[in-house]
Amino acid sequence: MPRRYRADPRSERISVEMEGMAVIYHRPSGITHLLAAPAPEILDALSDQALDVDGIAACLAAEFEIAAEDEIAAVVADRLIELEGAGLVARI
Amino acid sequence: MHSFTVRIGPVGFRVGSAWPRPVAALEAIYAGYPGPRDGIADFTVRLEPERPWRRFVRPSVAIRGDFILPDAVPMALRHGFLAAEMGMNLQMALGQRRFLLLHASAVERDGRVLLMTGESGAGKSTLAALLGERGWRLMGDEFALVDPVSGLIHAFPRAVSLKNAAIAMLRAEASEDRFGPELDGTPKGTLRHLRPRADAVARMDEPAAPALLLFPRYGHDRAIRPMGEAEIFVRLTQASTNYVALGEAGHAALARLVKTVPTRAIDYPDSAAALAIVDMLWAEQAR
Amino acid sequence: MPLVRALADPPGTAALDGAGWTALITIARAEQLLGSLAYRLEGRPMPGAAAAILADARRSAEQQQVQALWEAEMARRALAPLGVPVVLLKGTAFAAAKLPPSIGRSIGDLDILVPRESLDAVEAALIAAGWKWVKDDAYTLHYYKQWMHELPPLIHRERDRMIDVHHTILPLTARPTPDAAALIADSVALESGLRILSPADIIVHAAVHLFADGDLAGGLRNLWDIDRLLRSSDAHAGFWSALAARAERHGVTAAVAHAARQANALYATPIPREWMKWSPFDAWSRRRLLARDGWGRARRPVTRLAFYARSHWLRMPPAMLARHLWIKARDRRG
Amino acid sequence: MAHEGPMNEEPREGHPAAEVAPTRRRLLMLGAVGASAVVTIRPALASTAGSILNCEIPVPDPGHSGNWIDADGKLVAPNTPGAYPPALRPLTGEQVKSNLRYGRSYPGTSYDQSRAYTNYIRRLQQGTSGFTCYASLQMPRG
Repeated sequence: MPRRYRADPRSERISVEMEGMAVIYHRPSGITHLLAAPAPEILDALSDQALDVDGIAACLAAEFEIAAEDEIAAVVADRLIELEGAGLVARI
Repeated sequence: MHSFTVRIGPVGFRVGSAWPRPVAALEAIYAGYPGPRDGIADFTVRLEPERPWRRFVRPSVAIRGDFILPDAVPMALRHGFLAAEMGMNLQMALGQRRFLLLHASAVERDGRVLLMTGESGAGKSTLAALLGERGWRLMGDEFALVDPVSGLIHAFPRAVSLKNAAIAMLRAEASEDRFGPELDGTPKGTLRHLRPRADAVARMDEPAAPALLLFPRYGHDRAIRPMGEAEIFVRLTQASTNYVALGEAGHAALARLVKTVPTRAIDYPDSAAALAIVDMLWAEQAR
Repeated sequence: MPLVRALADPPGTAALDGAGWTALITIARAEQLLGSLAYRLEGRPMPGAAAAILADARRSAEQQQVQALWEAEMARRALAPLGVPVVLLKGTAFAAAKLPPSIGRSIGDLDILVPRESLDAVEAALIAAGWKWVKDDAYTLHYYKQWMHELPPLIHRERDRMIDVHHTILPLTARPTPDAAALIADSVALESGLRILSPADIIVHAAVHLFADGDLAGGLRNLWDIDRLLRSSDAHAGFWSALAARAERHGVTAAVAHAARQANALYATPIPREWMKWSPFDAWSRRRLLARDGWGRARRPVTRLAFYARSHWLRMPPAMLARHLWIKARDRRG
Repeated sequence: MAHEGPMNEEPREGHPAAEVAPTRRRLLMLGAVGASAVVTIRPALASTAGSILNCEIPVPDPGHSGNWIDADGKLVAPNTPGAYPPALRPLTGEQVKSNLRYGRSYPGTSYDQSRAYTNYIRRLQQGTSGFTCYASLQMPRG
């Protein structure tokens, strides 16, 4: 069973867009993060359901209208490490 | 304990001193200021001998109070007034929770506020003091207080701390009775404090909306640059001593400021050039 | 002392003038009790300036609790794979379980209790998750590992927050030796999976922390915790005898009894008649607890020094104390 | 510094040119493996006891990088007898604290030189580079 991740519900984040980035206030931590794509999209995907890396990649592929899911998965794995370190996503 | 109380904008202070001299200096420079609202000070500062016997023997002033830096160097008694000023700054930097506190100067005209922020030496304080003598209302040379609910800037018109060359510059503009004593050999060189004009003190309870934000830089050729929102946001979080402590309210207040207030970085070779740039940008944004 | 009076008797604050309020606020800040006081006085008639300051203090305490609970959650995530019980202590425990002392309470570092045998694994997991030693010199590390009831403090490199990892609640060198296994065995799980001590052990720990370990600096806050805990437990039948039994089991009967008496004396905490056996030490420690004037200054230097010396004496046998102070002094000289 | 992130790689013409070709632009951003996509805002002035490990204090501050530091921590002209040249790299809060508490010298400096640097730092004021780091050394009381 591949490792799955989960983010807090959208209502736990206040997001303001600046220069194409999301300035996010994360309510449970009281910490502000600046997120560049595709980190905000990953958070949104994980707010609805727990997903593994491939599941996230599939979500992003649909959203960004791009096909190469393998490449996306590599990027997603990278981003998940950062998001997990920031406490914005957690393993379940 | 010799005691002094004052209200500066929305903030009441109580300063206690083991010696009479710093209190006398505070009373002189803050002549005409009101006392704390309801007689209740938001913050307490204490000027004490570092050790009991140092009250008389080579007296040195330790800055204590509600919020302290435990290892700070005590100051010479002749700089006791400066110690009081630093103590009040420290309470604001470490303890202020009602307003988003920006390390910025603020001046107002026609009900709109010009904010200038930047590191020490950028000139924000001197420029604000000069503008304060030339038709603008000085709201503060050190801290700008952003109301998280209304987004308005509240005045915090402390005595302006003038350094070195800025002293002569302002002596040409303001009458001698508004100046404090000359303090030489301080960590920042020679200092003199200037009481803001009487109208700035009388109107200190009038907040106003921010209309222009500048990041000045002294000592470079004249230049005006736009800045991206994310960069402004991050730089302001670093210019604020309490952004994180205010939580969601701080985030909302800062995001609103960044989204609504036109912002420029400006470089200037001398204050005349800076004032010209301010005039130009102010006229532009007022259109 | 105005702070103790205001906490014990909120309506009495109606008599305060401006200077009285200023002194009360300064003392409460110095004792880290401004947030607690702010909630205690919430809704009472008071001057506008006082109301504004106390409203700030409530917001500030709320934000501190968000940060403290987040730190606990991050520790939980880091330690979850180990499958060991992680027991929250002190302020974070109160906040996580929404116990009465948490209302307005300031919270500093995160304190957790784990089984002694999993200490190495916990340390490794925290370091892997971004915590690092605050001080990493050999003597400090050795001293803590050998003698203390906790790991040397760790700090998270991104969030700048400290964690103290305990394996019992008193130094190993101290004379009483609480039953650490029982503390963990009887702890209570919260929804998150983190745990808190049993109701009696929470009070035992607070009392031990105040009278058997520390030098009573900041003791008014600890005593306020104890007051809030005792009041909320007082109604349960058999609570006092259970507390007495628990204190005896951990070998800290005197400290727990002293804490209850002192809470009664300062905050009018209801305690059973048979617990009111005053000792000469009570008056002396009360002097220490109340050593703060209206400017926020610590008073009574001799009493404070005596309690500082006592705290070291309680923690270490004399020869070891001498060695410890010697090494610290040598260190200081560089 | 906290904001060495993706924002520095973006062109800054006030508004991003995202409207032109959103998909292509986003695809490019998506492909940036290795570049950081999460930047966390740190407090300018930390409020907790241990908030000192990562912050740095330049000695002296960049506005006075030519000056030397005398034994009292005052800034003096270069080559002043008894004074020390600037620190080669900024000191960390942790090093400063360890010097303040235990007298431990800074890496590669003598005891007296370390003392001079610390005296400089103890004189820092609001608005000077490094002040907020130094201010973060404050301990909670009580």
